Amino acid sequence: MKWRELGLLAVVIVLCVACTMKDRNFIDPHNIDSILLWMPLLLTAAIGQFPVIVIRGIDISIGSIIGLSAIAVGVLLKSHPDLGVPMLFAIGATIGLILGILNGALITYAKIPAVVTTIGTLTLFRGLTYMVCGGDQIDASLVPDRLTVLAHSGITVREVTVSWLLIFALLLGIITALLARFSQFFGNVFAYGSNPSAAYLRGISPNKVQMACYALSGLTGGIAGVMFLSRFGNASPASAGSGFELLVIASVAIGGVKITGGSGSTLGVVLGCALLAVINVALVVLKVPADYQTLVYGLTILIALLIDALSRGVKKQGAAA
Amino acid sequence: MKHFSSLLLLGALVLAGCNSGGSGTDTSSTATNTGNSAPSGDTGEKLKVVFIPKDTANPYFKPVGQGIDEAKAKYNFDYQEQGPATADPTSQIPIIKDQIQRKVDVIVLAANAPNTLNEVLDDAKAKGIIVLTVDADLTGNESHRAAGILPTDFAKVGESQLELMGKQMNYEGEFAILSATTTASNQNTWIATIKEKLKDPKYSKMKLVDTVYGNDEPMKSSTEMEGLLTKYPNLKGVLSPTSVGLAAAAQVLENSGNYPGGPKAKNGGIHLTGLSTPKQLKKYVDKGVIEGFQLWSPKDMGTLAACLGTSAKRKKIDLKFGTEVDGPDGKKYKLDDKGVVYAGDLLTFDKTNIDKYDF
Amino acid sequence: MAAPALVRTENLNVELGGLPILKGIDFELRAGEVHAITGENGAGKSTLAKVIAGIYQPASGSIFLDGAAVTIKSPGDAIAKGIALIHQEPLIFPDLDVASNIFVGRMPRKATMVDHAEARRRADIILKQLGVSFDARSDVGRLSIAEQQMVELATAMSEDAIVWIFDETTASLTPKEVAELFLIIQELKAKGCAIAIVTHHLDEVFEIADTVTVLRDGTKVAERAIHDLTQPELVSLMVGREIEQQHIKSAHASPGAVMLSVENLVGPGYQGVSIEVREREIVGLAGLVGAGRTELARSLFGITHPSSGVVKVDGNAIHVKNPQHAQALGFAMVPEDRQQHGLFPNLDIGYNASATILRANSTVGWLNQGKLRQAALSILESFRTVYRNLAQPVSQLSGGNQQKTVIGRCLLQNPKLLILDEPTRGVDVGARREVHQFLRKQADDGKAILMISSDLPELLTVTDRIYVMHQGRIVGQMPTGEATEEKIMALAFGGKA
Amino acid sequence: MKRPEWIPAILSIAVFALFWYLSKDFRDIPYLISNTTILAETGLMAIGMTLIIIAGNIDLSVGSILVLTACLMPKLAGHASAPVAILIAVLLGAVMGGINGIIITKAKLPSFLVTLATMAIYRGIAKAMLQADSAEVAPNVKGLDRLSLLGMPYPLVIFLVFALVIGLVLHRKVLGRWLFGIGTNSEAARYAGFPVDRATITAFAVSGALIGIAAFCMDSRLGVARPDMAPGIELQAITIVVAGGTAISGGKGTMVGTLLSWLLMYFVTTGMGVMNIKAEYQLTIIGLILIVSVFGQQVATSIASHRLPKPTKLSTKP
Repeated sequence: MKWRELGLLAVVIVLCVACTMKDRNFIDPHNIDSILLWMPLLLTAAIGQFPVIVIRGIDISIGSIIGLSAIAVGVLLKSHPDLGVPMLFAIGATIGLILGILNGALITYAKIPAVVTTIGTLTLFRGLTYMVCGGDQIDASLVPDRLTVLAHSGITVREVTVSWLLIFALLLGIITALLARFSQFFGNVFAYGSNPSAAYLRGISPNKVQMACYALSGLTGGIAGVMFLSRFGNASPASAGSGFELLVIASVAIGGVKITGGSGSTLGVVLGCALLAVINVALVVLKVPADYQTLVYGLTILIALLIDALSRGVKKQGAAA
Repeated sequence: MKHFSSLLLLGALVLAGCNSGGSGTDTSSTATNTGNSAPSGDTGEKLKVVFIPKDTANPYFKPVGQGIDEAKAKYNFDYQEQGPATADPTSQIPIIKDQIQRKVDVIVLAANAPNTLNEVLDDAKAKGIIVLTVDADLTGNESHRAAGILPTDFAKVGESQLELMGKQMNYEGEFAILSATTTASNQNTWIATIKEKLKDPKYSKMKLVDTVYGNDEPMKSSTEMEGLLTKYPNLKGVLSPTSVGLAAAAQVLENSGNYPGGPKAKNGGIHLTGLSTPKQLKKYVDKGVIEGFQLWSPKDMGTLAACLGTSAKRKKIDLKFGTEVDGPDGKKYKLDDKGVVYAGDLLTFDKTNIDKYDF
Repeated sequence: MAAPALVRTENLNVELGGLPILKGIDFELRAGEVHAITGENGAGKSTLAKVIAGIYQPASGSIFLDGAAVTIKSPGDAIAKGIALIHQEPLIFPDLDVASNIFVGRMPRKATMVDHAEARRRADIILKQLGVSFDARSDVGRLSIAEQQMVELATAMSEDAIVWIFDETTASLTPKEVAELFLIIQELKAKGCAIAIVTHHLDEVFEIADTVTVLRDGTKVAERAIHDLTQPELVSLMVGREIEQQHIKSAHASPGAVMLSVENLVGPGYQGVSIEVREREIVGLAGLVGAGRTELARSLFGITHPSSGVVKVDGNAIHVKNPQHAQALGFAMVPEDRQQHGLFPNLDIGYNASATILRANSTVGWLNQGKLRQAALSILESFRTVYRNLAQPVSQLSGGNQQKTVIGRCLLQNPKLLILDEPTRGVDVGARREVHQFLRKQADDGKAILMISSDLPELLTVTDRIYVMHQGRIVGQMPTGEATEEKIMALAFGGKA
Repeated sequence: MKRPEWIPAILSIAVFALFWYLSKDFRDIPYLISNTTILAETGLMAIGMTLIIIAGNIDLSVGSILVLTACLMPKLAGHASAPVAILIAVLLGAVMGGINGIIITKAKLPSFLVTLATMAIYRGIAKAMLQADSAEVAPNVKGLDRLSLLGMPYPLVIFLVFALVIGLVLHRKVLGRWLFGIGTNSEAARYAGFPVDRATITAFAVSGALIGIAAFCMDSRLGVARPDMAPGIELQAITIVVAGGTAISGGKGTMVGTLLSWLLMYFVTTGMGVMNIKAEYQLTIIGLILIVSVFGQQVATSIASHRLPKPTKLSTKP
């Protein structure tokens, strides 16, 4: 664990302690459940966004990928109500993968900047989402219990349930962390993010790296879409995944993945998600009035950013002395 | 290549959409000029009616549109639905402008905000367009529309909801409200009524402990519902007068198992009720997570809107505030002194009747 | 010379953006040979290297490797074929450690998993052979440029390259580091590798090369064994004319008043520095990379701030707040790192040449575009900069012309004090001479010039007085007339003059 | 053909011709002129965003600045005259934009993250202040969109005037030059003596001031301001700027491009609107247009520059 992650962990812990001191309910098992349930969707999508940010890219379309995957899988459940859970996830992942590949192709081969491409596909995929379902919402009755059960059962320790969804997301995180450390591919990703032209001159194919990263982001977005159905039990083409892009990017950036590329860690991403989960649930359980929640949320993020900037400054001075 | 061809396909679809829209536009353009002179009845000039829901994705408005659509033969009009992608206070303005330009005769509008549309609605009125609001009225700005059609008497909704909640929780214990946004005016009206009615001795043992807002977002609504379960261990009931909130609350409650008869029910479990379409919640009623909930018939509201709008345009009726007018079923409907008319009664859905409804 | 050609090109033609860059090049690189490729900037030296390393594809012609015709599809392909290109700017990944840098894209694996321990072990072995002071775990972003260059060498060694091409590798190295590099090259040669060095440093050519190929305007002018050639002959082959290498004398008998005086300045990377620069004087600042020269210059220009000490301009103590303030005081600075700090690469030449004089050529903020254009044209003209038109992106110019643009921009300010940090790095012989003469003319016109350079002959050619820095301190000063390379080096290494 | 703006220009003409042919409701020049009032507000935001993006930054909080200014202006201005109200709106916007710029430059944080936070903060303040209320606009400042000058509604005139003025600032003033340099290479800009921080803050503040004007127009048009208005308008503004050829990486772009792109978006949205094309199709088409416009300009630029050698740039293909 490096400086950066330690600092973030400290912020999360301090925030939790402060919230608990304010209101004992914060460490109520129900509330911990709520925090833990807040994470899996975001974490899954953030894990895919992580390598994208590392290669100096961005995938803003992730919210719409989540939405399209959730709605498409829901529509499929209409005609095939008996599809098994692994199959549902596989289908969602495939849909996401295809969308991710489309993003990747536009960025890699058409050479359209990632921000532009994914702002474009953000609206494009959202439009497709409406078309896939004809504007109808996916009712709860279409979403089978075997899928929703994943959100509220899992491993229970002292009344706190770590849901299967979170376990799945954490597993994805662990796999990513291992890959980041032990796979040639992720080595190439970090090298490419650190210095793209040098990576090319060292024989790393920029096209392959970019395609793979965006495809991966789409893939995890697709999985997150199925998780959306599992967690909420229904989905509407307007709201499914809408606005998630900012949460996902914020959690990756807060998690210490350098927005200018080249560095970052999976653990940081997990902690970034945890920080956002804690803030969002704390707003509710500490009874922050609804009209003030947006403001408090924004201020908390800004303060977290400023603390980070400050600690960077201190570190730099320490290094110079 | 696959992706590119699907994109092409998409383009073709879109163009097809353009064409049908275009031809619809060309069929009747003289209605506004000649329609008024001769009361030719419903067999005369075909009118153009457009319905603008709060947003295109809200399933609640599907049956409203159906109600209008099914009346189009009877009242001889062309029907189109055109909603914004997002339900925000300003997103309907350009759409209303477009309809004015398209020279429609009747606009049926579910306004996203009571006060942002005044100017553009005045423009519509000036062009002779009949603007009827449905579902949500322009409270405080009634003069900017011809009439407001509410699905039911909203003054009674709060009371009915409280009564249903009370009956479920045996008129005693703590309950909370999970609403839409803090600015949602219908919900705010109902909540105000509920608070007022709670003073009634009948409800003296019921205590409203909190009102929270899920912003009609699934994630926020779920987190708020979970928060309620955490914050109020003695909670006996949750009332969510909004369909997104109620669906999210139902899923959270099912997950927690703490509903009446549920696997983890404490002190009889938490009762959940609110407002939603039956189709959305059928699953939870079947499982017993929700005993009963309410809604009116959105379709009837649509049919009434079609009737009143076209009749008023053809000058067969005068939508004067405080008068009675003929409705689609031969019944008389009374416009109150603000021009509000109610389409029907509140329906209560439970295990016994939910299968009868398909909206 | 009878050794077989490891690499051979035949009638090689290369076009970039539709323009011919190399025309009909026949080039041979033999095992156990150090082959210098030399020529002026823009002659096509680097392009030839890049074609062999798979970065550019030839328009026509063939490349033979060990006698067999090959196509080198990409840099990766070149690496796989045993060809290593050591770049002028070290190709490093600042966020990764040394071992990951060395084995990037081909980390050693154990059962499909990357074996970091093995990578570090192997890296350390190579680093030991190179005799460097850092190890495989070091953060590459924190190494000096010379050390980063060593990482690149280590990379090529780990690839077991048999063909080594050094592209201006010595440009950012100190003489000592160059000497070390040459030892390594000798070892490679002894092992039977084929080595090409792309350079325009003639000393280096004569010191290390066995053979030299001279390019001019994309064509091969000559290929000679080094002992058949003298330095003046080589120069005339390169430029097509003779160039003198003598001290450029001041037109004045003595310098003017003290313009800048620094007393006991302490700041990031330097301590207790006291220097003076007079009007009509060119003062050199010698020392090793990392001796604190650049850091001092940055403080003088207001980019960093000294913690104590006094800076006086024309006798008045001042605190330079930021570069704008420095400019207002009459300072101008040519930064060391042209790409990072000097150029606006995607913007046009006109912009780059006039960026410092925007405010001077505007009325209440509105630009006088005609005047700006005139100024840019005149300064580029007086420097004999080669370009097509002002609207051309500056990134399309050669390194030397880019540098002329940056220096020209500084002179347009008409500064009282000109601070130059490695002003002729990557600039070819002819252009370098032009720059030197130009600087002298500026000094003669009354400017004070402070010039940092790691190129000792340059300092000896152009300056009037030389300070030497070592580990952040001034360790000596001398009039250029009394200075020799040996004296300066001794001081720079911390010895006595 | 050297200027890639001809792509949005041609697309505008094509879209205009298409809808002219398809829809009789579109075949109405007075309507096309009068209907600009809404998108003119977004256009004002796009002008400022052009400066910010050229300087290598982004401002995601512009929608929130718009809403907070729109909500605060009626409160602060009360029944003051229109010029006073405009001044207040401009100042409010400039301060909010300036705060963004100050945090970004002084804390050296990426603008993307800072404005992500201030996006929530500014809208959060509006929500906390008004709660379920709306801010009523004084009658004397209402109805600007109904007044016209030279046959054009005021908001359009204001938008065009500022596009021209800020365009001149960008292309003819020192500040504009600085912004291009900063967006290309902020370190080199520092060495060249540009006031990097000050220029960056100025860009954000100018953008904020323009948003203030947009907020005034919006207040005047709606007669009321609510904290939940105009969600997602920031993305619309960014889309206009980027589709107009301004490079998201900074250092490249023109005001003409933004203006043409605005025209393109106007024709597309108006045409689709009067044809009652479904909202979801509209979304899809706008996404496609963004990609097509940027891709087209990319291709055009690379064709135009193909004749020039690029020795310092690595090309992956021969």
